[in-house]
Amino acid sequence: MPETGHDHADSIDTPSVLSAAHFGALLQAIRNEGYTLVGPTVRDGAIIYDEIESTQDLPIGWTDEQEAGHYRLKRRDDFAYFGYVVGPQSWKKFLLPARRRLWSSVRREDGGFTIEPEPLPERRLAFIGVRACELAAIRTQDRVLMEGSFQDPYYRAARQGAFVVAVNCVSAAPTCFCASMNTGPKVSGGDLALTEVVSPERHYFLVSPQTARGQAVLQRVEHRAASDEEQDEALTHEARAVSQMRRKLDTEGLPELIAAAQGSAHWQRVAERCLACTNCTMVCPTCFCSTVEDTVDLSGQRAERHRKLDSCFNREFTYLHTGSVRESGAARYRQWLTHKLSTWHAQFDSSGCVGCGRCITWCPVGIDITEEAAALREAVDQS
Amino acid sequence: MSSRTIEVNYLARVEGEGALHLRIHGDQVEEARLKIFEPPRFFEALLRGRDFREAPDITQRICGICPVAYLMSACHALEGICGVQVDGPLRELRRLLYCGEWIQSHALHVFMLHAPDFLGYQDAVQMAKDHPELVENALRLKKLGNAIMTALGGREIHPINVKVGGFYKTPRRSALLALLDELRWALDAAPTMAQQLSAFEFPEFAQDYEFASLRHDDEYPFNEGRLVSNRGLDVPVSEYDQVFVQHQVEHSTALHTRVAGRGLVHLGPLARYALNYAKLHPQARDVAQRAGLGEVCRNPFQSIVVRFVEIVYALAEAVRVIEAYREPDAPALVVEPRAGTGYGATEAPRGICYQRYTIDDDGSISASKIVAPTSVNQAVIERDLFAFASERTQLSDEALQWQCEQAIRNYDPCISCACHFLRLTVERT
Amino acid sequence: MAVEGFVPQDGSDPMVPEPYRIVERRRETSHTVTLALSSAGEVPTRAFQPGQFSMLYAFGLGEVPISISGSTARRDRLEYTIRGVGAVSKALCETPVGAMLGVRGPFGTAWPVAGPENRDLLIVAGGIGLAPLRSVIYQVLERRSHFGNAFVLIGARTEADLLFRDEYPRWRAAGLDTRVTLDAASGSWKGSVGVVTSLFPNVEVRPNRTVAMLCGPEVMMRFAAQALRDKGLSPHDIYVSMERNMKCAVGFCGRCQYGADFICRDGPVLPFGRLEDRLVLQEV
Amino acid sequence: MRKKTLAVFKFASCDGCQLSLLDCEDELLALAGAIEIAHFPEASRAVMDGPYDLTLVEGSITTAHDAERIKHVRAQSRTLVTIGACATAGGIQALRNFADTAEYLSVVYARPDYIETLASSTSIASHVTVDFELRGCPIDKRQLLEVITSFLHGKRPSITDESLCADCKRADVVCVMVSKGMPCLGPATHTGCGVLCPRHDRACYGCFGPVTAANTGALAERLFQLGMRKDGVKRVFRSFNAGAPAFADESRKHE
Amino acid sequence: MPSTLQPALAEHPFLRGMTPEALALLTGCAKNHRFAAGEYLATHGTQADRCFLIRKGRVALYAASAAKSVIVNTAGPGELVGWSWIITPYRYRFDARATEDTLAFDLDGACLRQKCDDNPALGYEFLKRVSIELGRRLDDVQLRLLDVYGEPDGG
Repeated sequence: MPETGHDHADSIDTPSVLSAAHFGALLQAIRNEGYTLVGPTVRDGAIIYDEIESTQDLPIGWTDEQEAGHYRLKRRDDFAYFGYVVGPQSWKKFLLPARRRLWSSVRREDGGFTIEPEPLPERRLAFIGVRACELAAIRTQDRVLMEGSFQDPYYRAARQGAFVVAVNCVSAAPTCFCASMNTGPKVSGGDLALTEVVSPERHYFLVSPQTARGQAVLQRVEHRAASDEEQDEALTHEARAVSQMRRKLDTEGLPELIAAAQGSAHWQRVAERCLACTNCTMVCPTCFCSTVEDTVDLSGQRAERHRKLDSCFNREFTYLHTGSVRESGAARYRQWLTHKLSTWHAQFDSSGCVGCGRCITWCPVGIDITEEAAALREAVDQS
Repeated sequence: MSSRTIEVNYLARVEGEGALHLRIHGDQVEEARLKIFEPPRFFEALLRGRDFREAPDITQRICGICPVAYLMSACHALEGICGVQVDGPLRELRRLLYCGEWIQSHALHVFMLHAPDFLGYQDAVQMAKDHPELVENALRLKKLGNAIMTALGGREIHPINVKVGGFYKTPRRSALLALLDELRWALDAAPTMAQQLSAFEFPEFAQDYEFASLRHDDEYPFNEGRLVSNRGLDVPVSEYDQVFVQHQVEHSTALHTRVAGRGLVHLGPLARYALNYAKLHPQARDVAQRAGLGEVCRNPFQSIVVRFVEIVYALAEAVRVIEAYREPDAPALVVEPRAGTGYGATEAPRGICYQRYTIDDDGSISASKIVAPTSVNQAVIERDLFAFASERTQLSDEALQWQCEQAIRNYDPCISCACHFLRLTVERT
Repeated sequence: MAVEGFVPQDGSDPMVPEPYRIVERRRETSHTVTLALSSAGEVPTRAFQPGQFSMLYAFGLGEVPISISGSTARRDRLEYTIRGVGAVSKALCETPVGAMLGVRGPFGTAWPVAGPENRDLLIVAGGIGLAPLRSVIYQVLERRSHFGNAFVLIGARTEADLLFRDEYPRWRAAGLDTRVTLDAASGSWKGSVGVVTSLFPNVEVRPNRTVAMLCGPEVMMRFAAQALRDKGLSPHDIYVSMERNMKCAVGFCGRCQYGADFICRDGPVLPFGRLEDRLVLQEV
Repeated sequence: MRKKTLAVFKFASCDGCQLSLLDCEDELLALAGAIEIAHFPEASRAVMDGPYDLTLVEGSITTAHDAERIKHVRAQSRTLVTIGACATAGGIQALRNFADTAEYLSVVYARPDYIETLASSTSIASHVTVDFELRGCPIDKRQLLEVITSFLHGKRPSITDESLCADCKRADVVCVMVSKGMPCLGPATHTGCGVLCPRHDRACYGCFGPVTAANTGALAERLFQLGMRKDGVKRVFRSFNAGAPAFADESRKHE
Repeated sequence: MPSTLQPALAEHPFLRGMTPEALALLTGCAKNHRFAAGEYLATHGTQADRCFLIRKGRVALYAASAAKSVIVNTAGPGELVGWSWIITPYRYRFDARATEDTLAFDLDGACLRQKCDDNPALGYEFLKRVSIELGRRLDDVQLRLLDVYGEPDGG
């Protein structure tokens, strides 16, 4: 999948080394290109993505402790900039906002009405610190919102305008399973790909430009070619992420397996624990489902349409005039997992899951998609 | 002897529902009763067995108009038991929250509920047709009060951000600074608004009340102070039960109160004003003077002006608190339960809101007592009505009814708190 | 079979309706109205294929998917037969001639009307399901000689719920064997009573040359498709038109997902063979 | 066209929900222009007789008199919308449903014989047909405006029946349950408040009542895991929407 | 006369595929019957002594009350009307009435029962065919119970 609208760098040379001290300069160089920086920052006990000004806004020295249904911000014993894994938010916050006005309408005197589409985003964003799984998620959403017959113009504009600084994971959370989904932990794509190396002796970034514009930005910042030793050290760091990865989702024949498990009693067992609270879908970087709300003012003269993210866990999601199609919690969980791991393949030629583990961490009762998929596999194997 | 019967089923423009019963024989008023039929909600009973930390959330549900009074009195009573004293910026934020409540509650009453009586309108919406600026300013003022409530409490009714020991989350300084422009507008607009109010025609009806309120050494009272009156009362809040005696009357679901060994007691703006005039900010005193108020006002019909003076005080106090505000390190003090009994009294817009709690070692509430200011004022309202109607028995039923309603509204009675349901019956025999 | 509906070529937002004006309004039954709409904007009235639907927007109230029920030959108008069941559809039913509505679409797949010559047609409609099939009937009427046997089997709740009833004689006269059955009838009804499948025993189905098009409540289509399979029809020659909750109509909102299909985009017209496995499951 | 009429009636409650109407400072005058306020004692002396096109009912039924009065109100109302937790679930006063009311009376009143009250506090819908229930203790004024506006224009109100979590995520509020271990009712609670508590570093206490088909059992299990004790779990389901069946039933499991 | 009916009986869809022996047995119980539109074939509650195989026309089954009669089902050419003769207590469950001029085979119930009792193979075969009809009617009733076209105000 090519990065939208920008060619790959002519040659991917030896990676460069950017000292941590110059990271701020890199951010500034990106800003100088007219981008607004958005990246990780600490707020309300988590690392979230928001507008950042400088290195100081990064979660320096923070990391995240994650388990099913559990997340805590923890101090690291160093000053890593990207020493965490992933937080509750993903970049869809910027590409597919949770709530957006689509258009507004005013009644005309002749009884008709005019419809004014909402302007497209003018800001171009630079995403700082995109993980491999997140890059994969963005590409997954591209296929839904940008590469079918219809295109979401807002998504397209935000996406094509974005500059992506990808960062390799050098550690994995216990909830991560990107390796088994083939989406990480090593990034491929973005405009710049970074590996952060922090050790008691040094703190630097190994930088590989992925596109011409990434290359161009790097040229404006002080950097030098990486030594073999530096490259090795980065590789060691990257390998750590792989070796730490504890969870796994066995994708072998999974779409067919889930299809075969549609009648399984297991769905009901999950439903007994599932709160149908929508958290897994809301934190999922690929979930795109939405609803449309039409509003009108008191006078009846002005109307608007909004789109807001929705979830297949809501009963009203499938409401027809005869009632909800998926009334039971079991049916709603089945829909979600089936779409993610099975029917997504038929629709978009990939899994709908990138293995980021957010749905596991942010499920209030810690339901684990990898465990449930394994349980279904077992149920099907036994039947 | 002529005999007449006037009946009003619901007294309008008060919070909650109640009725007035007036029996007139010839030109003699025989009985004046403010009936409170509001169904009882048993807060004192349902608090038993609850954790003390739940009390502020529960007690504020007594009243949607003055929730801050209830949750604040609860917090103070419970902090007293646990030996916690909230000070510094957190205490200041509590004052600011109270400013918000006074502004919104007083603005609601002064302009939306009471002013239409003086100008001869059924309601503020009708009044807005002839006095648009008055109503628009009133709404703006009320919105400002609500904005303060929202900034601190999360929402204007039943705030969620207050707890025993402080707040769940303290506001950013920037969020409070954002309120300053509107506060300054309100202070600028206040003299003109006061002028409009003081130009109303007030019936001659000065009464000799025993005024009671809190009094604090340094400030116009919100959260803390001693119980004082113009007849020499001066005790700590913990002695409330000794000096104010409650008894139940047949026609009311609210309990009546008297000063021990004496008569009735009048709570609220007139009392606070009379007992704390010197503590008002200069802007508020200035407005009071321009409006022709002395340092004591005994005519309850002029309470509308006094209430506005208190709005001005709250506006000025809010500016003071906000300008001085620095974000505290922690949003609340740690409060560990310990067995004991505690007392809290704060100044609701309508007067002293008193609460007493007894909790166990594990923080479970074993007993509580809650006294709403309107229930204390209820007997005073009845006495006012008796006196007021006695001088006006010559009025037509309709005129008498409206004026009696107005006399009740002088107290901004919050019958939801006291209990509720107001119905006016005038029986003339 | 898959046809593309309206796709904005200029990259504009497919969520933005185009202005249309009501040029004709006809009451069909007590709860059903047919509206004819013509473009009131710069773009001419859009073309469609039988089976497609549009999103109709009533100012301020919202939007609902409605099948197109008119003739493809009329390029100046789009007809919609609407049953007032919710706030928006009720409002649409009550909108007068001359008023403006917002229209998005046409969207979705079409009935397989085009195809080999001399095929037999079996059109099975239940309730409001006759609406999207009327566009097929109109095309068949225009080219009657291109088809073999043609049956229109109509099921309705009561006599008063029959749609387009005054057109049946014309359909019959043109060689469409049009039959009707009711769920409930008073003693004066002379026709058939029973669900639409009860008409099947007397319909001669020639399995290898028949294409069936079914539209109605899902359970009706499931029973009817099953009965047609029993009569030897291949599940790939049986087409159904599915209904699901729709908000976007362009595959963005995910609400109408049914198995691996978005009904708005991959449907609403789908071969029964593709859905067979899902139709037996509950709450898909 | 005749303006539609609005009436507001109050039963056992704190007045906060009807105050929400007056708290629509920016819209109040426009509202009064769009709809005839025919019966709203808290705001106006002028009272028109019914029938009313839209009636808002605040408060719960706690007396025999009110149980009759609500029937009369229903008969006078073309559309009846209940506003707030008291009207939709019995309110905080529904705690009496779990206790001995006579004993409650004796705690508060020296002469309980003066007081007439029922042993239970019940929702309006358990007495008469209700056309729409607006949740919250108190209701959210934006939602109230949406209900009134929708009524005026024949629209279905855009008020979704989903958990608080959905709105927390949309608002970028970090989950207090997962990130801080706070025992939160959000996953089982109807959204609509504007995710106030989690925004203020506080766990949701359920003032909007249960979302339809709330899995309260699984949530209770989690609350235990987060360190809540039996009594705490009982109490958290037994507050301002204690009378809502989902919460009432769950609370009974922890008695 | 019966022997002349046998070829026509053999053509009737309900009996199609039956052995000549079985048909010969049935033919002994059968006769042709014409009903004018409006004429009753059977009356609710009366002794179910006949069944009908419709050849032409249409028959409606009515559930009647004093106030109104409702058609619960109709049967056309090729279909069977009446199975009460084979199920105790052999009483008609509905009114059956021709809605148009109808031609049917009229089979004597008592005669059929006797033949079926005497010849279990015939009886089993006949019962299977009646059961298919019963199953179809049950499907029909079940579907209509769902009221699949929905209340227009139901939304």
